[in-house]
Amino acid sequence: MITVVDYYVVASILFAIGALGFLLRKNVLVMFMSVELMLNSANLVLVASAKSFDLARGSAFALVSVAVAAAEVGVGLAIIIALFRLKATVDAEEITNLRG
Amino acid sequence: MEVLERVAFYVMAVLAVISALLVVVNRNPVASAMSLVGAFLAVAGLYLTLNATFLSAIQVLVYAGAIMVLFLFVIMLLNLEREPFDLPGIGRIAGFGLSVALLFSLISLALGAVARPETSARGGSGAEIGDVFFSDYLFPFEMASLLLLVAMVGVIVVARRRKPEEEEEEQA
Amino acid sequence: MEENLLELIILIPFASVVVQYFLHRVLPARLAGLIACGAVLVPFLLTVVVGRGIGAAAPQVPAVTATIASWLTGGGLEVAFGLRLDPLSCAWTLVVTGIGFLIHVYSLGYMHHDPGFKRFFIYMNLFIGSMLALVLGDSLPLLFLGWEGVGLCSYLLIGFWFEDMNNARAGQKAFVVNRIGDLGFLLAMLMIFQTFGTLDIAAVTNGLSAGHAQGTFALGDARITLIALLLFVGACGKSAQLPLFVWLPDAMAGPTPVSALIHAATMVTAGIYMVARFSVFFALAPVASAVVAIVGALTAFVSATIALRQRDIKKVLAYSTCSQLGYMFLGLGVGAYGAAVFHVVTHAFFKALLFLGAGSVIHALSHEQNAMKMGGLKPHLPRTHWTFFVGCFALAGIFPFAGFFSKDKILGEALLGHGWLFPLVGVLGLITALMTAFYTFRLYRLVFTGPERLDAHAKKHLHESPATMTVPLVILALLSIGGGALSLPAFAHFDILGDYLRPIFAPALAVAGEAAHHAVNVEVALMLVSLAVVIGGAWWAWNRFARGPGDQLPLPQGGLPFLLENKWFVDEIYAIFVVGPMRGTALLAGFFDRYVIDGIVNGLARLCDLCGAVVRLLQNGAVHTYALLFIAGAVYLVCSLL
Amino acid sequence: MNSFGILSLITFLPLLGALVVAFLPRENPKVLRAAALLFGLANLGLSLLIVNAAGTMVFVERLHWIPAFGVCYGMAVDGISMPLVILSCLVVPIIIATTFHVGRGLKEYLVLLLIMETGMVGVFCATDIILFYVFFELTLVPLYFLIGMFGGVNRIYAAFKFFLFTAFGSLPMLVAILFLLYQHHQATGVWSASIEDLRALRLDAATQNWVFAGFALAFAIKVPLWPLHTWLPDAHVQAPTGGSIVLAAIMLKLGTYGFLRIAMPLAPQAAHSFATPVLVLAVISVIYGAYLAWAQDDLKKLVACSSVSHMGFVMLGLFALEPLAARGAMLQMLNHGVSTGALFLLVGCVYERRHKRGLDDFGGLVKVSPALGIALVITSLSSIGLPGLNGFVGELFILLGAFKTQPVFAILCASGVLLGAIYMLQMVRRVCYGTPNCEEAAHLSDMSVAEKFAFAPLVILMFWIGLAPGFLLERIGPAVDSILAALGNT
Repeated sequence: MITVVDYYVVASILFAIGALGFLLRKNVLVMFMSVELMLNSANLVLVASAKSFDLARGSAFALVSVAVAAAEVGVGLAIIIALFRLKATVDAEEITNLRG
Repeated sequence: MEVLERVAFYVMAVLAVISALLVVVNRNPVASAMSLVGAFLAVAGLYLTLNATFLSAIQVLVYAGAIMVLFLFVIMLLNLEREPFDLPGIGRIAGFGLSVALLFSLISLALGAVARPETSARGGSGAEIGDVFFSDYLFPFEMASLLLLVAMVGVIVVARRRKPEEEEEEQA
Repeated sequence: MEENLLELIILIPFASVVVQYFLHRVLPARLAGLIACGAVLVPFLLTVVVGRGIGAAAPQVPAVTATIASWLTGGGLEVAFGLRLDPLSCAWTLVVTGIGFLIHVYSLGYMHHDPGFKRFFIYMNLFIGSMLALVLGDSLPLLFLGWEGVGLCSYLLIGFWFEDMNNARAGQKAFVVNRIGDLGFLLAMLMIFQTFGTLDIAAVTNGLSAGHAQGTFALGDARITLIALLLFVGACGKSAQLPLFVWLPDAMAGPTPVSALIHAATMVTAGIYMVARFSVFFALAPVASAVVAIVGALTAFVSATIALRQRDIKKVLAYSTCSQLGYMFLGLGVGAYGAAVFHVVTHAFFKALLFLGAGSVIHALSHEQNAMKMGGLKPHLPRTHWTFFVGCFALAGIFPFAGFFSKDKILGEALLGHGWLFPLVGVLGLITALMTAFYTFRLYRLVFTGPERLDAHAKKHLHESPATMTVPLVILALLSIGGGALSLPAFAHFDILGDYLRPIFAPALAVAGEAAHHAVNVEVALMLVSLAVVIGGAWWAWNRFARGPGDQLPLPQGGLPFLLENKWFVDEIYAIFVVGPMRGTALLAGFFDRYVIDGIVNGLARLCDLCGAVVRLLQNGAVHTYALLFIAGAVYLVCSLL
Repeated sequence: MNSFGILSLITFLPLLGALVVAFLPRENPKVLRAAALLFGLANLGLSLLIVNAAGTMVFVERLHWIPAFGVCYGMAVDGISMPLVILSCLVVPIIIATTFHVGRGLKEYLVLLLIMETGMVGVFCATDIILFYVFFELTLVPLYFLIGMFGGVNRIYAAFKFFLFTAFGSLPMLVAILFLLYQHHQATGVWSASIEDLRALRLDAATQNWVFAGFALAFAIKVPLWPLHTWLPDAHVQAPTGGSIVLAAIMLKLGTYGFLRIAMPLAPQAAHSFATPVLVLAVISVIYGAYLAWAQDDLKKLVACSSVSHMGFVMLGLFALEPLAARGAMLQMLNHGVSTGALFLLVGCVYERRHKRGLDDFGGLVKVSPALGIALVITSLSSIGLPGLNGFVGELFILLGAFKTQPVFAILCASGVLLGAIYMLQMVRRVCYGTPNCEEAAHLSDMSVAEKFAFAPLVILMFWIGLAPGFLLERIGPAVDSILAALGNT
């Protein structure tokens, strides 16, 4: 029997992989993709949990989250483009303009 | 039926994990992006096993369709090359360790969860979600649309190419 | 009616100041001068009118009072601009306005060519007004107002020719040294208010007399003694007594009429006035009285010794003034209040005369002040000469000039007093009398007789002064001759001034016990002794300086003359032991503030900065670092949920 | 409950003026100045309407502001606030009338000044402690910008120092205020921030000590009491003339006013138990400030240090807890405002002409520019407490009163009178007397008509307070007496 716990485990693994990607990769784009992975895992937990309560509502939450993610990706990619114009690189370790 | 469900879940789960790993491991950004599509599709499949059919469709449309296309466009636009390999530094080792720690702590947290009976009154069909959105959650729904609008404007402003004279002005 | 006239006495000079100040562009100089003179003459006449009525006024101390306006009220304090003309203040007012008028007239001539002519008369009238506030004020704050007001005028007039920084410095010195005394006065005022709950002078002195009668204040009461001593500190500052006399000689930097009016005849006697006014306090405080007598005698002696060696004509007179003021305090200290006041009056006559005479000489010699560069002026300045000559006799105290009577009264009271102290200070006074006669005639000889030692520059414009200057000299000379008649020795039974002042000093004398009447022959013998001493001194100097300075020095070279030449090094002692340490403290405070207190303040700021710098290392701009910390936090959170 | 009234008008008219000036074109300085001056003078005229406030609070206004916590918009004046309000309204037009060399920033300068006026008047009128706090802090911001934007070479340092010092004091005060509100709620079950209500609280001694300490820190920094004074010379030296005048004439009074109006009545027992330590600091301020002034070679710094000394005197008057001394303290606040304000005005005048401020950069000023020199002499004399001028009256009252309750401190402070004469007179001597020290010093223009007109009211005040303080005493007296009575002064 597949229970919600199984979904949690999968989501956990996805989340950890996302974190791994964010921490290890230097390419801003790939880091950004890792963030999307983590978002997806969170959504998965949301929907899996909703099965025990009200799936329609849970899906609605997840949908809003998807909308936010879409907006975020748009803005994030725009910033990456602008940054690339400025620094001609997408290496996160070279982009340290905001240091104190 | 039971078995089928089980098989579907495991296939999708393994697919998702493998694709996710590929995203992280691939040094070519395009390959990473393609692996990400795989991961998104696998998650969509997982949604299907949860009966969240509408969400699953949206996942395919928005993530695998729109967002990934956006990523690919940007990758092409920036004309990125393969990321060169370099030896792991202290930061990376620590990052790897932390991720592993995160993995184990999350899994143990997940395993500790109690599975409640699946007693959802409503399903995840488009009609049911529509009901929710156009009654209780009208305001968040409208806000989401507003957010997308604002993001759109923002993206245009941030990413557009400035005219030389504008740039001079900004620098002054 | 009398009240209104009394108000006018003090308001006229102030009104004149205001008029002259605001119309100084419009008024012609001559008119301004006349207004100024009138503003002193009218109060004099008014005082004569009002003062005549005092005698019959009341059984107690006869007085006319008036209140111009309220001043400080509230919180249990009630002080008005109240005036009180009683015999003591009347005597002073007459001297101030009378001599003041003569000196104003004299100044018309003396300051004639000075560009600051109008300014001079504004200051002078302001001074007269302040001095009148001092003597007529019925409360301590008003007395203090006058006290500081005259100090201010003195400051302004000493620094009248302020282009020369030395003059400005002398003015500042006068003000600051006076302020030391004023601090004593102020503290005395505080103590009086605390003790008596009022600042009205009459109420305070009556309260003390009554308190003594009821046994509240015993003879020698510590509190009263302290008040008396503090008052005397104030008097020391204003009246240039040891150790605060250093400012007076420097004050000669001002125009000579100022020296005559302020630094000889009137302002410097304010201390005497105050002690006389509060005579009951001193009578009840034998210790304070003794201090007054000793300080007076020492000042008289020390200043006289310095005067022996001075070359500047005005400096000689300045030290002489200190010395004579010392006499007056000596008189106050031994309880001869009436005699002290008498000496104030006669001293005002002859010292004003001498200063004005000196001014006339200086004027004639185009501002030459060094007596060593004078000599043989007798034929050139006839009127100045004979009036100065009269002044010398009066100052030396030779019968029958005014100085003789007043000085002798003081010396008599001292020498014949009881105990060991009074005769001791009396002897000191006698020695001073000898020196006084000596330096007076030394000065006369140096200036008017012997060979001419003038600079060519001074000689060119040598001329007798105009009538505006000589007429006041003549009047003052007459007063110096006949002034002694105001208060003849006891056996002559003719004592106008003494009788007039008797009600004022009655309470004090009642406390201290009426001075014993001495046998006529004792008094006469004493007079002869002192006269002999004085004439001896005069004779010595007369012969010694017959032909100018000669070897210039009446005493052999050596330690003592060197000491006298340098005025006992008092200024230097002050510089090293008072001014230096205070200035040092100031610099130290500046250093402390800058480096210690501000150091701590800036140090704290720097500490915060340092903490910031350490924490700032975390914000290195690298996303990975932030993510690492972030995920570490997430791990921690998750683990804590387990 | 009265609604909006005259006090609000006086408080907010300058703000309106600031708004108007902000919208005028910056190209025409004359119009800017004229508009600001108009508002300043109109406000001065209005402020004269409250001149009869005496023993009790009048012109009361009260509107709910934050009802949940009993916070009101409460305004009223009595004999203590009235003179300070009028002085604030007087000082601002004087500054505007004499401001010429600011340059392009004139508009901002005027706007900041007018905002400043709103803050200052508001502090003195507020009867609600939260409102008081708001206005108290409001004064900080414009002055910070005045110093930071228009100051001398080291202005940023000075502005920061000033701001941090005062903000450092304000926070404990806010805590104390909130604590008091809470205590009042605990005691009565009703929220109220009215000073009147809070005065009725009966706190135990230890609590009072903490409350008092919280307030005292804020106010002592403003006064400023030694050793919290070092921001003052820096702020004064760097501030533009107008800033210095406002700072000296009004801002420092916020500290002493706060002690009298807030700290002492709200913690009466603590006021008694803290009297000795505060007086020790006051005496140190008087003497140390005087010595400090003596050590200075810069005109502005000298005057600033003399402020420390004079304000120490005011503190002596306040903490002697005696009716005469309290009257004296109030008078001395005004006197210091008038005299030191005038001194800064004059220093500003000379600085504009000579662009130097050293004591030895002048010489013979009385001869070179007589009106300026005479004004400086008169003001200095007023500052050292010459009888007949204003300084004396205040000092005498303080000393007479303080000598009754605190004789030792009174005697020590009296010696400050002596030191005052020393440093002031040597300043006058070096600047006004002698001969000009250099060619530039020999050709300084005299006071302009505008400067004379601006200065005249201050001189008139010096003589008026010095010769006829009765008018003020009648109004101040009952007000301070009622506060002292509430302190249970026996």
